[in-house]
Amino acid sequence: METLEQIQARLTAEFPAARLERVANESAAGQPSLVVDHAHGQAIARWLRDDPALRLDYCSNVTGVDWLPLETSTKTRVKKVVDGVEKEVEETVKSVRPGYLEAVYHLYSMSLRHGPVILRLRTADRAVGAPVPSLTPVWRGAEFQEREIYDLFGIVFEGHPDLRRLLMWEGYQDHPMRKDYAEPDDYEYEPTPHDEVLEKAGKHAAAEVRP
Amino acid sequence: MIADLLNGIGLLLWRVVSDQPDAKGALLPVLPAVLQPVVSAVLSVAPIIGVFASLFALTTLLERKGLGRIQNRLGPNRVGPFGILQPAADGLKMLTKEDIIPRSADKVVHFLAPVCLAVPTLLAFAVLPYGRNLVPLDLDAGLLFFFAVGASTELSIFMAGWSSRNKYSLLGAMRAIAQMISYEIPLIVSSVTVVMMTGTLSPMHIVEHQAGFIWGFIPHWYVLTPWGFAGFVIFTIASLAESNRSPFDLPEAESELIAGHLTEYSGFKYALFFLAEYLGMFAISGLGVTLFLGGWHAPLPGLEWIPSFVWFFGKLVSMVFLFIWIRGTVPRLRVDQLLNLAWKFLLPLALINLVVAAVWHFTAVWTFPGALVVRWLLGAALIGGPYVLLGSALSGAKKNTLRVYRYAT
Amino acid sequence: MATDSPYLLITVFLVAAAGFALAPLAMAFAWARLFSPQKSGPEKNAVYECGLQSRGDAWVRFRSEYYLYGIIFLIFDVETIFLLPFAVAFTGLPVGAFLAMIVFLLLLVEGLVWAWRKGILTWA
Amino acid sequence: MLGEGIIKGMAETARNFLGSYHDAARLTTVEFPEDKIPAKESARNFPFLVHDGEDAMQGLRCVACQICEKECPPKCIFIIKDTNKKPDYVGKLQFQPKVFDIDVSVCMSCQICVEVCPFDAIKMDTDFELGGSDRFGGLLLNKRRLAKPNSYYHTIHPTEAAEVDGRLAAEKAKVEAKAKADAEAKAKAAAAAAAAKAAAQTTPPVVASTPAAVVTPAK
Amino acid sequence: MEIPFAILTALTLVSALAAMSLRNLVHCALCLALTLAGLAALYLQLGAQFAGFAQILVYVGAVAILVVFAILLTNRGDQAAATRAPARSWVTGAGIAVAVFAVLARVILTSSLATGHPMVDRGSPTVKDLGMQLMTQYVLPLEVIGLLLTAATLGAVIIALPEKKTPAAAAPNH
Amino acid sequence: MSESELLSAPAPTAMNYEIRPKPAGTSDAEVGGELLEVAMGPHHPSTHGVFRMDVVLDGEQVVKLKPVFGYLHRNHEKIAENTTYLASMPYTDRLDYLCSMTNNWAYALSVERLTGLIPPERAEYIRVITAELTRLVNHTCLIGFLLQDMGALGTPLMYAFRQRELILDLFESLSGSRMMCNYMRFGGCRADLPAGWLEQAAQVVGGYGQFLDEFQALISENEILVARSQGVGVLPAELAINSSITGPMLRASGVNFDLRKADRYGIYDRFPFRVPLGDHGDVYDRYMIRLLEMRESVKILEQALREIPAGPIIDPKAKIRGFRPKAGEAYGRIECPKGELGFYLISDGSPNPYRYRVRPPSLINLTVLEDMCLGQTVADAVIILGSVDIVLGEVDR
Amino acid sequence: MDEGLRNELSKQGVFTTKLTDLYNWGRKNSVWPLQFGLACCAIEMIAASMARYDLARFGAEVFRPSPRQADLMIVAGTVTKKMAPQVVRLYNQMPEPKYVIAMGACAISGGPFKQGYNVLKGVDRFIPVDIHIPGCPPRPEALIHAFMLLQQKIAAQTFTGAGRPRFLDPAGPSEFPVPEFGAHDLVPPNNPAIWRAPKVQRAES
Repeated sequence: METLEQIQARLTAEFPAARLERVANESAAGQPSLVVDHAHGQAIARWLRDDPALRLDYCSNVTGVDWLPLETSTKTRVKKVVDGVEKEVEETVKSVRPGYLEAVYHLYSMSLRHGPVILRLRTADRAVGAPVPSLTPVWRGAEFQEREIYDLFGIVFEGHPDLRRLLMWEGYQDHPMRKDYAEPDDYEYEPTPHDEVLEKAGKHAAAEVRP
Repeated sequence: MIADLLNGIGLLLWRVVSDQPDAKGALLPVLPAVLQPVVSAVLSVAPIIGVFASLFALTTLLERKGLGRIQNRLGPNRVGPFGILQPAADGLKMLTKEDIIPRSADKVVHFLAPVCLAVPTLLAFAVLPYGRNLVPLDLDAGLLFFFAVGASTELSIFMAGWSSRNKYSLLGAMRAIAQMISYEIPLIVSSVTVVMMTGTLSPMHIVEHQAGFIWGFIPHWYVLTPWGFAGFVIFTIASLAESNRSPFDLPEAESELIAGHLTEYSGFKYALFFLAEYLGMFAISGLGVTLFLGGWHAPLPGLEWIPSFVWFFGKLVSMVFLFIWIRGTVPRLRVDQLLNLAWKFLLPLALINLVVAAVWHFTAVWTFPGALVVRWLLGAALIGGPYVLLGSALSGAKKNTLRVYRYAT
Repeated sequence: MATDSPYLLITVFLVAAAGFALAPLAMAFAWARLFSPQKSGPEKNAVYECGLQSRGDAWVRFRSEYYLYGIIFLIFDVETIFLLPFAVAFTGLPVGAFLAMIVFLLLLVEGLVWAWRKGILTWA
Repeated sequence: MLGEGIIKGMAETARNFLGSYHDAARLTTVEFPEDKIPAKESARNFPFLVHDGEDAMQGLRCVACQICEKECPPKCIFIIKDTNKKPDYVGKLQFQPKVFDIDVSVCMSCQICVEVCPFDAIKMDTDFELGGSDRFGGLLLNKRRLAKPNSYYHTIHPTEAAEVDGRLAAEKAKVEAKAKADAEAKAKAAAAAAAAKAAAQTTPPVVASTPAAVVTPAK
Repeated sequence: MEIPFAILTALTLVSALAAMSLRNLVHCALCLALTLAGLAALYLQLGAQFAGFAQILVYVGAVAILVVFAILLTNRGDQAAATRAPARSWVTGAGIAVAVFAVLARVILTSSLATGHPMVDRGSPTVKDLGMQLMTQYVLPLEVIGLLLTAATLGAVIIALPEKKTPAAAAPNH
Repeated sequence: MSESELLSAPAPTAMNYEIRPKPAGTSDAEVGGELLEVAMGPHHPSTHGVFRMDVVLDGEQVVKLKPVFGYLHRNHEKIAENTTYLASMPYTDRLDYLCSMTNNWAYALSVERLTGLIPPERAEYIRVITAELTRLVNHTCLIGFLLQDMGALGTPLMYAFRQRELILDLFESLSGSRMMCNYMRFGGCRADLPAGWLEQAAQVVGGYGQFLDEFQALISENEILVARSQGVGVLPAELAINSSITGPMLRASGVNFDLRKADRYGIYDRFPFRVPLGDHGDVYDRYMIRLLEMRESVKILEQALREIPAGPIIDPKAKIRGFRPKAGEAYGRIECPKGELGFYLISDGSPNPYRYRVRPPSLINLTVLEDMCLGQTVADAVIILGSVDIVLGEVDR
Repeated sequence: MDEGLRNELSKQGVFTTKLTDLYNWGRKNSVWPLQFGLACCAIEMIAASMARYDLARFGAEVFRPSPRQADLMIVAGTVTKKMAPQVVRLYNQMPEPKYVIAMGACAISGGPFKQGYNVLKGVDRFIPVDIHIPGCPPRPEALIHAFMLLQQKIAAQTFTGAGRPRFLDPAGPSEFPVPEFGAHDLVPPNNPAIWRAPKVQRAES
């Protein structure tokens, strides 16, 4: 199979307006991925599916990821004039990468037996209801998985034929797979609580009179 | 007086056991004349209800144990010795269980349905000959009586399903009616062959016609003739369906309709359905025994000393065991296949069987040596051909075949 | 053996069977009255539907594929009514009478075959 | 397709029916309360705490390191350290648990506590008849209910227990040998210090270090 | 003889009335079945065994079912019977009733019962007698009945056949 | 459609939620009846757990079917993200609770992809053996349940479970637990085979062929089974591929795709097994493909039990505690008995995975449930669902 | 039946004509479970009714698919919040007398999944549980053991008086409130009428 760089090059040739970004992967698996912009998401997906060299007819895995805003601090040595003397000083630069939600698609080819090509669709921010284009019209296998992402992360897939909650009940308001989701406090009493459970139980217990 | 009474009872029992005629005659004269007809009727009715109710209890246990054995396990064996009290415990529990009637149900019909099912089912037992001299009611049109009361159970299943006002129940009830009406025709037509041969609708006379042995050892049962065998097979299949037994248990198809028409029944009403279903199975098996298996006749010449009712019940239990065995083996049909089987296979076959029976009858004039074998083969060919043709048409219409699979390496 | 009217026996049987069916129901009712109080409730007496609250009514205008079967059944049921007396008399009848019956049956079978060909006996 | 398949199937069920009367493979029922399927050697159900010697509380191998508590996936172990130390099998002073609770109504029998325990103190029991009507009283096992003697460990997991005992004995021997050498080397110098230490200690050393009599495994 | 007759008649009449007047159509059908069964019992009481049982087999076992099917097919289960029938059908109904009554009356009046001729008591006829008569004397009517039944099958099916059974709609769905 | 035809066929151009088969007789105006809305599940004998199908019926015919999930959604992914890598291993047992060994393997494989641990050869053999035994357990139980759905009262299921117990005995003596094995570790396996295990396994495997013969005799040629399942619930190959169907269900539709061949993960390239393929994609094919796959599994097992080498069972670099993969992500997948089971892990360098995702084959295989059921009867819907082979622990996670 | 029954009872040394014993005997020997599996434990529950363990020996293989005919609800597996209303409703729809066995860690307390947002922390928050079986999943033998415990419990129940079970008490509730789906959790999260958090202090052993 072509490498992701080659695919990206061909994609850029095919869709000059598309913004594509390659995401490296440091792990031993070394599977890099490609961030695709919303406007071309479906078109690129369709192209990937139908391109005779790729034939990525099989969308294996679709999932969401919640990326919290990330505060990174980098130390740089800068030259500064301190007390009139130019010195090299270490300085910490804090940068905050804004949070976003992401839908990740693992694509394979059943007919050519290669893969994966990993696509990522990112929302602009972590707001509930932030949209990305749905790829269900391209691969029907994404139908339930996108619904699940909508349910658990709150990403809205535009163009999904039947976007309802999949796992939680209708009327449920939270998106529990988000990193900042707070569970309902329903540990009234647990015999062997742990850390936060213990804390919760303690709060409940405080209300009751203990012998 | 009391001594006479006891004497009469003793004589009655003795006459029953020893196959003597007029068993009731032993007791009745002892009683005042006013009571005689009623007591006579009670003496016929009470044992039937008693015997079959206990047979029901026994059969549920045997079925559970038998299915257990088929499935490599023991089955109920803890309640009482060998689990023999299991039905008693079940019955006791059912009696004391709360009875829930759904709020939206049609309460009167809901209540009447099990009763309306149980009563005709029990009535069917009136005309079966249980032994040489044990026929509660020898009606000239006995067979017709049997079919008539059998036909009137169909509505009660509909009543059960419809009145529950439950979706599964309604589906189950519709299935039940369709199934029972469809299989009633093959059931009757397959019995008609026997009527043709015996020239009577009285079950007692039908059994009497099957007395004796061919060549001294082969019993003269109709199941051993080509038309009788075919008729018996059709009859058995149809009676499985009439009694809603697997593979025709669609009305209460557990995996599809929860419990079908029984879904909303609890407590003893449910038990009553259960009871009626088993009684229906006994009745129809009893009819099968009467029509095709020689009724109360012994299977071998030397065995006539055993009381005739033993043979009858032995054959009945064997039929019931066959039903259980089938239940332990086969999956369930789908409703369209069920109807196809009835209308496109069993009914034509049963009609053709009438012709086979007629041929058997008209060729009885043949007297050349080996005529019996020739007639037998002729009959077998006449019914076997259509069987193969209709059978292939039935499965071939949908191109149902065993398949060969290919492999990728 | 029953020289008296057969209907007496049937009547007694009918009564006994009804008693047999009703007696345990009465016992169960008495038990519930005396010891184990019936407890109904809105949820308990609601229609069962797989643990959910039932939506819609079960009593709908039911599309019954079975209706056509019902019609054909009726015809054949009537046919059996004629078949039975014929069968009883069969042994005393000449071949001609049998052929007459065959003609009668064939007429009905023709109806069946027609229905079959017409697809009436094909589900849905 | 004319009924042979059904007849074949019925022959098969008949074979099983008849076979159930003479063939053990066709009557596989083990009548539970009377007959029991022997527990496999590696079988696991809920954890227990191994103790050496007679006194369960004194002989617990657990040193309240709380690793199992931390690693337990469903978080069903709860430990409070006792500030009093007691000597372990090699005579080294170790913490002991003041509270050691396992909530078996939560435990998922995964054995990770056993895997992570560096002291061979927690092992898996094979007892499963723990059902009862008391959820909180009956299923929250405290230290006393959890403690079971090493001999019990040997009866349920003979091979593993023998291996553990061997390892512990070897370790102990090593430590003892080292201690002996140390003692010989520093005999004189250490004598005074040891005496002072012994005097300072509030609790007298308990001989809890000898492992229970080693039961030789069956195989 | 009198008391059973009275009971059966009462049962039949009451259930017939109920069949006409109950609000729920399925209840009506069930009552109709009871009426038919009561009629069968009356036949039996008159010694017509075959007719009585045949009545149960055909009417309770088949006709009642067909009626139930028809009701379910056309009505919701809990719907009350249709509102008052239009006046025209009342007229037709009354006309038919009168006609039927007239036929019955004529039959009864010309029967031996009314004409005072003594009944020939040949014992209750057995099914065998029926069969012999049917296959010898009444063979032609039998064949006509066969024809009639076939025609009835065709007619009923054609009427009941839903119009959707066009070839296009009946095409397989895969 | 043959394989070559399929592979040379042009890719479907527009997929097409819309090209669902139109139900026959959807009858708007016809004399027919009103539609009956029936919920099948969550408490229903044939939904294999707490699955629910909202079915709209016209008489007996299904005109609409919507699956409803979540009744067993027990937050596996969330829990896994809050706990260490190792602690998730026993939770994977409870995903597809019939096949804990393959779940373990899929997870271990993904973590190995993430970290570069390499299981030693003996561990790979043990993995193949346990995975194929799991496949036997799963397929055996599935056909038992399928026949139960078809109304065979218990007998096939009993025989299936009789055979399952033999394999569970093996699992128990290997891992300590019958169902929840929690046996594999990152870079190998937890415990070595106990003494005599291989012989016992060889005996069980040796008897499996006979069991399959008996099962075949019991039911495979049964006219009722054939009539019930042939031509029912047909799934065309194109739709199957586009809907990401995997496992026996895909192969029953004639697509030659088996991860054991396609990915050659573990040491599957050493086993010359064959992949049975169906031509009709109906319930009968799905049933038979599973039976045939079991025979192939028996062959793999016989070879593996013969060839298994001695040696260590875990990568010496593997750590039980304090396991922190470096930041990155990995997706690992294996052919579990139900299809492609994948684990997608994102590590941020901490002891807990940042994102932990299970690709559940049973859930995705249900995508086409409605397409297969439309126009069929209720009874068909039940067996079509049965033939999909779902386990709710995995569907809802 | 009476004769054999008496034999059976006398064999057990309980010769008695007391109604209570007969009643309890009938109940305890005919416990039909509801065919109701939730998760992993359901497989072991099925296994318990299969050939090797054969729950049928106790007459309990009659798994009824409809709650109307069932006596025993074996809550076998994780009860999620989405499923909890259905469980309670099914329990309500069973006729008295009825029993509940909470099989496995999840049913008792939420078990390993109790940290999950959609998992009910013990089915006894909504319905009264007779027997708890710990284990994940409990072995089939453990279920049979619990079943026998249930039988003992039934056998010990009195017919009148203060100790009588809830269903024999005319004042006892006929059904339990079904929780509803809220925006974040079930409403109410437990049924205070039957579930009291016990004030058990951790045993300082």
